[in-house]
Amino acid sequence: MQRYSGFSLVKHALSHHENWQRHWRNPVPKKEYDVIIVGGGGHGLATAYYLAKQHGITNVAVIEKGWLGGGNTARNTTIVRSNYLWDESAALYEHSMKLWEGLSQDLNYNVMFSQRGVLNLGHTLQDMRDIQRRVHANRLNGIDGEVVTPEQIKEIEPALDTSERARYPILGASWQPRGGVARHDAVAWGFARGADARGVDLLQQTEVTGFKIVDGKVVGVHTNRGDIGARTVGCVTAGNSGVLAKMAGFQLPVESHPLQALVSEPLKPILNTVTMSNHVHGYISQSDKGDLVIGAGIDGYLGYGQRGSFSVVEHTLQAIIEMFPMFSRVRMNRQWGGIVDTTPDACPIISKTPVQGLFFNCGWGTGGFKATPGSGNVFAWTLAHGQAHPIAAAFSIDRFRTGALIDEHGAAGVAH
Amino acid sequence: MSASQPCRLASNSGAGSQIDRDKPLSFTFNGKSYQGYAGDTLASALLANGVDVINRSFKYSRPRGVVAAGAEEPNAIVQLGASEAAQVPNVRATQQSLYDGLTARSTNGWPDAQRDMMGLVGKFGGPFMPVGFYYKTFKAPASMWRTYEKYIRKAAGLGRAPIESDPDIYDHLNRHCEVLVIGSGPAGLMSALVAAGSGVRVILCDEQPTFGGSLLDSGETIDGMAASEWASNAVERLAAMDNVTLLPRTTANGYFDHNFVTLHERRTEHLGDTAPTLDGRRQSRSRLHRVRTRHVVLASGAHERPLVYAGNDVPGNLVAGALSTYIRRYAVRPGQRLVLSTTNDHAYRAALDWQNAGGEVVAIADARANPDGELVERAKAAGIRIVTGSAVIEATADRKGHRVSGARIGAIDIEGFRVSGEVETLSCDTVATSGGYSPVVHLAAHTGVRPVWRDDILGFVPGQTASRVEGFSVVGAAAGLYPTGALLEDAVAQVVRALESDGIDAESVKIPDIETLREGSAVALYQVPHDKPTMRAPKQFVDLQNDVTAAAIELATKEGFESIEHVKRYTAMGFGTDQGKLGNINGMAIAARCLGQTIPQTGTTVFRPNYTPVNFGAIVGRHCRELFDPERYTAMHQWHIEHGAAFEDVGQWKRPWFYPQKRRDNADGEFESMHEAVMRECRAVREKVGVLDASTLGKIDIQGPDAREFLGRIYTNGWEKLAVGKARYGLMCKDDGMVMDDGVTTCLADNHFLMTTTTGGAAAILEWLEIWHQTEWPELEVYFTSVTDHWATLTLTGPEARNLLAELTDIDLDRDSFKFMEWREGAVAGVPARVYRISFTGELSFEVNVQANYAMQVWEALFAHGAKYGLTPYGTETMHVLRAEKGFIIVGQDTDGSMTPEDLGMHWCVGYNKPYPWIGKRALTRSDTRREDRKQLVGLKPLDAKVVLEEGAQIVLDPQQAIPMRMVGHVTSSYYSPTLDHGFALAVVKGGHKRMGERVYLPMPNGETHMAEVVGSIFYDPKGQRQNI
Amino acid sequence: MARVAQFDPHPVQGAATQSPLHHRAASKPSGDSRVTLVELAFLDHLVLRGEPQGLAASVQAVLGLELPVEPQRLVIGETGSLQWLSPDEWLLIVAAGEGFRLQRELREALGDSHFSIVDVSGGQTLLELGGERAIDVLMKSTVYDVDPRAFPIGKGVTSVFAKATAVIRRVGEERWELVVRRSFADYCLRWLLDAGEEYGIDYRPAKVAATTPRAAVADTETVS
Amino acid sequence: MFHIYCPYCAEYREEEEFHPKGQAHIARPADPTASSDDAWGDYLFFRDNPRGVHHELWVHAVGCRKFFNITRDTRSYAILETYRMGEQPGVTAETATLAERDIERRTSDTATIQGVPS
Repeated sequence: MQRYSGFSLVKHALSHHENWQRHWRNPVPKKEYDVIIVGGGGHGLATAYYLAKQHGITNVAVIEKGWLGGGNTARNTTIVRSNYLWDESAALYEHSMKLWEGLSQDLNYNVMFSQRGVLNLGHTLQDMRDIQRRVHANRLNGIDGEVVTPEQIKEIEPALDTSERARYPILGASWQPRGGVARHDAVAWGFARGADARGVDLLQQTEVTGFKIVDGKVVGVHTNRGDIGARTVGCVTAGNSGVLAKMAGFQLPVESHPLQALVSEPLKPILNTVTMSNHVHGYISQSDKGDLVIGAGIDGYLGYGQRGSFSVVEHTLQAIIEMFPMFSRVRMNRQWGGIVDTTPDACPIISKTPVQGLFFNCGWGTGGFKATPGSGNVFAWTLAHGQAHPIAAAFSIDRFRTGALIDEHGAAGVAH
Repeated sequence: MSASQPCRLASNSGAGSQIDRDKPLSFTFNGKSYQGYAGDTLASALLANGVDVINRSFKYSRPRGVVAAGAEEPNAIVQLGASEAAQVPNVRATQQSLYDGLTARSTNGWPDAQRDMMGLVGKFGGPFMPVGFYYKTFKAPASMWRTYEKYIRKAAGLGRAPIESDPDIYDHLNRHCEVLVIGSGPAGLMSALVAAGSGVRVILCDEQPTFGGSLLDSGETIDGMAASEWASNAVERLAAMDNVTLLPRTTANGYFDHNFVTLHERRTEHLGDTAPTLDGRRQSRSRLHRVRTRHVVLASGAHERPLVYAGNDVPGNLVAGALSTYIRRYAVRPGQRLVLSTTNDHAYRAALDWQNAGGEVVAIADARANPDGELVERAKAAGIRIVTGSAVIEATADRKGHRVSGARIGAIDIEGFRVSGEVETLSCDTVATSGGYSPVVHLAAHTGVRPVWRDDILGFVPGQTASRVEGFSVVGAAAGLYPTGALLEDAVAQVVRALESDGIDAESVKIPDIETLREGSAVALYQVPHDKPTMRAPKQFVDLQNDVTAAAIELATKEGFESIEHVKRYTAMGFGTDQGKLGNINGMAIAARCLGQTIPQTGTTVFRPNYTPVNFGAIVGRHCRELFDPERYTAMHQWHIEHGAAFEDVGQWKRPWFYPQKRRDNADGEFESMHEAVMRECRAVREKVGVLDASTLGKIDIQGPDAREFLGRIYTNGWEKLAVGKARYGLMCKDDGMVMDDGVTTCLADNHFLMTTTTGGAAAILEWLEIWHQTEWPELEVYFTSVTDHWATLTLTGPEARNLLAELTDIDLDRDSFKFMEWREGAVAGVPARVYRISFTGELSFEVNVQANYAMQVWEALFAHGAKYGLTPYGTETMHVLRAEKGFIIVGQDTDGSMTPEDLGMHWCVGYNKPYPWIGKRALTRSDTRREDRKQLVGLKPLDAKVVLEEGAQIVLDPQQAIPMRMVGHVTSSYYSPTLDHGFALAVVKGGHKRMGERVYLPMPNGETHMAEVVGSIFYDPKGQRQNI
Repeated sequence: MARVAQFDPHPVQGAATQSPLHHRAASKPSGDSRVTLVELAFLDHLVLRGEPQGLAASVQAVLGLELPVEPQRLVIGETGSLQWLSPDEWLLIVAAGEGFRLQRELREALGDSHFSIVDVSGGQTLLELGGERAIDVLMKSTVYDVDPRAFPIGKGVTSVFAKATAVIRRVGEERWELVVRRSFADYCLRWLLDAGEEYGIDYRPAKVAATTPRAAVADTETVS
Repeated sequence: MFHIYCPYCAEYREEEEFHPKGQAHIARPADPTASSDDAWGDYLFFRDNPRGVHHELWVHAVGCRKFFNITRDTRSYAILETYRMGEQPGVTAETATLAERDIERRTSDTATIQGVPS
């Protein structure tokens, strides 16, 4: 793998940048792999990377029906945080956070992980109780966080209206300094480049059309480029997980909904941090390019159209103007939608399935981007060992039958 | 040409249809004053004044000027506004109407765009900043990224947000029509005329101040008149019809499902920095029309596509059509000596207009070998030099790079992508190019219709419409149809067909007479080859706003970014505020060439709303500030305000939280703290009597023979034996067994109940009852009606409650005749009332319910008689303390969607033997709900009586363990009790019901660890005697 | 024993009564208002539910009004107005103090059939919006198509009103009625005044006297 | 922004008046005690999630307050029919026309869409 550095840029400038190598190959599918990962988004690529790097399993294919990182990886608002309420979720997202903290160096690819901090605002007394509960739990779980007052909030993010004027005045917030944002496309590209360099075949424009299952055990997949064999198959297909599960003959407790986001025109730096509010329902940060990146709630109906209803965008911008009245004259450039797979308890599924050798990693709902390295890391371990990574164990499909849900709804009405 | 506006054509030129020379306006750009005319855009006025450099580019900080004349402009981006509050970032000068006193600045450039120092960084740093360079560097050391990032962020961005609040307002208008025509060029006007003639409701919108679109620049004759005259006649006819709404300065920005379109009307942005008042009344600065229409007719026209060549970003490079626009509409000829490079006949109009306006056309480089259309002939006849088989391969700049100084034209081999002959340098100050037209398909793409490439017109057009966009037509240039005669005919046919599909007969419409020019076919050329390879040639820009070059695209494809989406994301092409209107197709063509593919193989382009940016305020409309969200008031709300209540937001309700009083011990009139007020209110209730405005509780009237059966199915406990005149507490679960709501339900008569719900749950519970009734048990005869707002509820509670109420009512309040959990009817303060003896405080309580219009009479009567009993109004905080002392839960505070009735210790409220398998019952026997170590509700008594545990604090059994600690629960409610004189809390603890008397620990952030004893959840009057006095 | 408890909310002696908008003052008079707004407070509002076949005859007999079975229909007669809300739900608005008597008579006429009548008078109020630009104010406020071509006189709908809900009915060429919930009334009024500002809006508070006598009903049927 | 025909109000109304309530035709087991933990879990949480024709329950929340069913294509968002409670759908995945299936080809999310820059 060609090493990237400031020095390499200078060196290549002398040859007019004509000698840069490909980020990844464009291989022809083999007949069989040890592991097939269906879905070439951030989570799937991270899974492949850690399989190769940490478990020495390199005879791996990532099968992607479109382009790498083209699903929710390309469409999210790039927020990274780990201040989840329940122990199980906190362990998973904090595992991810620790990987984020060295990711650019590990991948030799700048994913621009920027620990600008995340504020989760409270506007009602119950909001504040929930915030306190979550922050107390986070601290005892070893996750950074504190409860901050409106005065402290004003110092952290001066653009916020912390006055009493607001319809729902800000009563306080949780503050996770290690949270932040990252450059979403670069995450996919960095993992892809690292996986490719370790021998993983990244098969783009390759669509899985079915699973080859013999005696209840998966032996490969059917694709539009022919059948490909594998002993282990991991599906990491987000919004399309339900469709894949149906191909394998079972149902998942997931529903695919549109989740919308929007950006303003690029502005000179105005926001320091990430601000999220469940109560007035919106979240916002500013990208390095200068755009205000704003997230909305999900649309209530099922949808694979990668678009939602305009009213959701209206409500979101109302919330943003309630929090930041000074942005009234800032202009919205573009909106779009992703397809998120939501579960009844707002927690993911990392699990074996009724088909032996077939595993699913899905149900990340609105919060998958921040989990990318952690999700890939525990899923790689799960695929390599044929059983759940200790952190993943609580995220089995079985919980929907026993009732042992990990209900994050209370902690994350707008989870992102 | 006047000295003050050197590029403005003389008034006798006949040019300048849009400007009013009698209305000169002054404006300021980068601190310097200029003059323009009413009707100018900021861009036309700047060009008239000979201002070349309008901004600096984003990455390389290169000088940039006006390129186009409309929404597609990528370069001429300014910061608008004289005052701080009126700042508008990123305004396209080509779309901003000039007004007197307009103040604008370049968004980039230090100290300004003319003398920019950052340009040095671009000039010398540029070679080290290839596409995607930031992914390859700034990684080490990891701690430095935030520092690098700070500088990157400073350099990025365009304009700045104001830091004061917007003085203007915005609003929305919901519109419904049968035909919405987007765009008022020839196809749009014709469509509107046909639709309007049939009598249906028609809306015609156009982003320009004047309707007519390309007809305003056209030299054509329609029905014997100048095209612009034909257009104004058509508009006059439309304006006279009352079924037609004309919306100029209105851009269709988003096309959503089922023919919902958002239109942004700029009502006052051409009048000043802020919206002027009308007769002293505020009007909205801009307005969003939310349009639902049967049919959308997309007549959005096409954008001319520039060629990509070296030096194409130097001010003085424009798209050809923009020259005609500036000359004909604004009487501005932005230069002297023009070189035109074209692939088609259309662009010849620009050269002819230039020459007619007194400019010199140095040469036309035509990429075609044998151009032979009528316009070509006219140019030849006008003596213009035409160099065939050639193109401008490079524009050269003056020393500062502020203006084009010449054009290098050469013979090119398009197939071979090379310069095939001698290169000649021509001296000029303006280079105009045309690579053909891109239909404006953006809106069509918003609902998922993919554009398809057509080789015959070298552009994407909207794909075949699917059945779901029934009622969608694309007409005119937007459909890739350019000759005026043909597109008018097509528009008429399409609109007639659309109306007929609704059974509406369209009047027959005569298609206007138009001369049709013989036109030669165009040739496909996007990037012009240079005599050096792309990677080594001077920069050839594709996306001017994001400084994306042809070399960047080539490098991206070499690095393995083969999907067009990857190319766009790696290079940032198309991510600007223009969304790649000029550059995207060229970029795709270059990627296709590098990958050895065709354009359709490389990918389509998909656009997302908005077509052009819309300010947040306009999308928010009036749903901001005091109207952001409704405030719900009870009948006593004014009284609460007058008595100094602090309010708590509960859902949308404003509830009195506590009533701080002036401190008696303080002569300065200082008010009590919240703690002091709450302690006082608590004592008043426990010792005397308090009154709470409980009107916000949800109330549902339930009538029908099956009402009782229904209650038994929906509540966990039994209702079959509840007698008329009695009330009972009930718990509601979801079918997963988790508690969702609670409240008291009263039996008013055999078939008649009144259910109360939590304040926040009222609407959801009514819907919950309805969904079960309508979808699962339609056979049950029962009706539900919300009476939340109808009844005001005044809760009198405390040992003196009976004595006070007795003064005001004819109801027999005797404890033996009006028992706990019963209700009576009678008059209270002369007002018919239903009085319930139920208690949420543990004290003797009467809930007085009266029709809300009479509530204040009763409330005031209570206070008129209450002084001698020490009547004290109390708020929700005191209510919380008192109920917690009694161990009464608040759903949503002491529960979180993961608590069963059994977890709450409320087995007494579960009808295990009820015959019907009520909602939630099955889940109570699932394996997880049977676990012994579930979190269960308990009381906590802090060992230190003065400590009030923090709500949300986590509970551990071993305070010495290392982090991560094993947490066994948390505090859900915690208060100081003036009655008990110590802190106390409710909490959920794993296996808590079996931990009575155990000690638990609560580690705090400051290092302190509180200790508490697990106790029962009832702290006060455990036998419940006080409510029965 | 009674199957349903009936309750006359009005005091026998008359009592101070307050509309939900009692605290809002009239707008400053202006000569060129093109929108007018007035609260018609203290009317009696009843929600009637049941199957139309069972109700129609009794409704006709007691109220002298045809039960509108066509969706969105509003019938106005001497007794008051009766509006379709859903296939089994109607809103009856009658003069102040009349509601209880009519409810009793209806109940008597309807006998044993399954129906419900609920007094919601305290829970909502009625605003009359008029003037040549009333329609623009409505277009700012509701997503429903209020164009006279789509909304003839005698139509009424329940729809979104700003961020609340309202029953919207057209009772004259330029006369509209809005039924809003008590707790949202202040918000709705503020919204209307804001929306109407540019057209000049003339708001007059409730005209009705501040006391409402109890209707002449002998005794109330109560539970004991 | 859907335009939804309410089968009770008998006219098209704006999406803002409605709420989606999940998959239609989910019947509560008649005898829950007889259903296994697995079966009960299926009833509570496992739903169809088709990319294509879907039958869903909606309520005309700000309107007649009636629940009713919609058959809708989750790719194109085309509403194929609405029908009252207790009625069965007239359009199913099997009967959806070829034209509807054709939508998949044109609206597949594998193709290119602009996303967030940062």
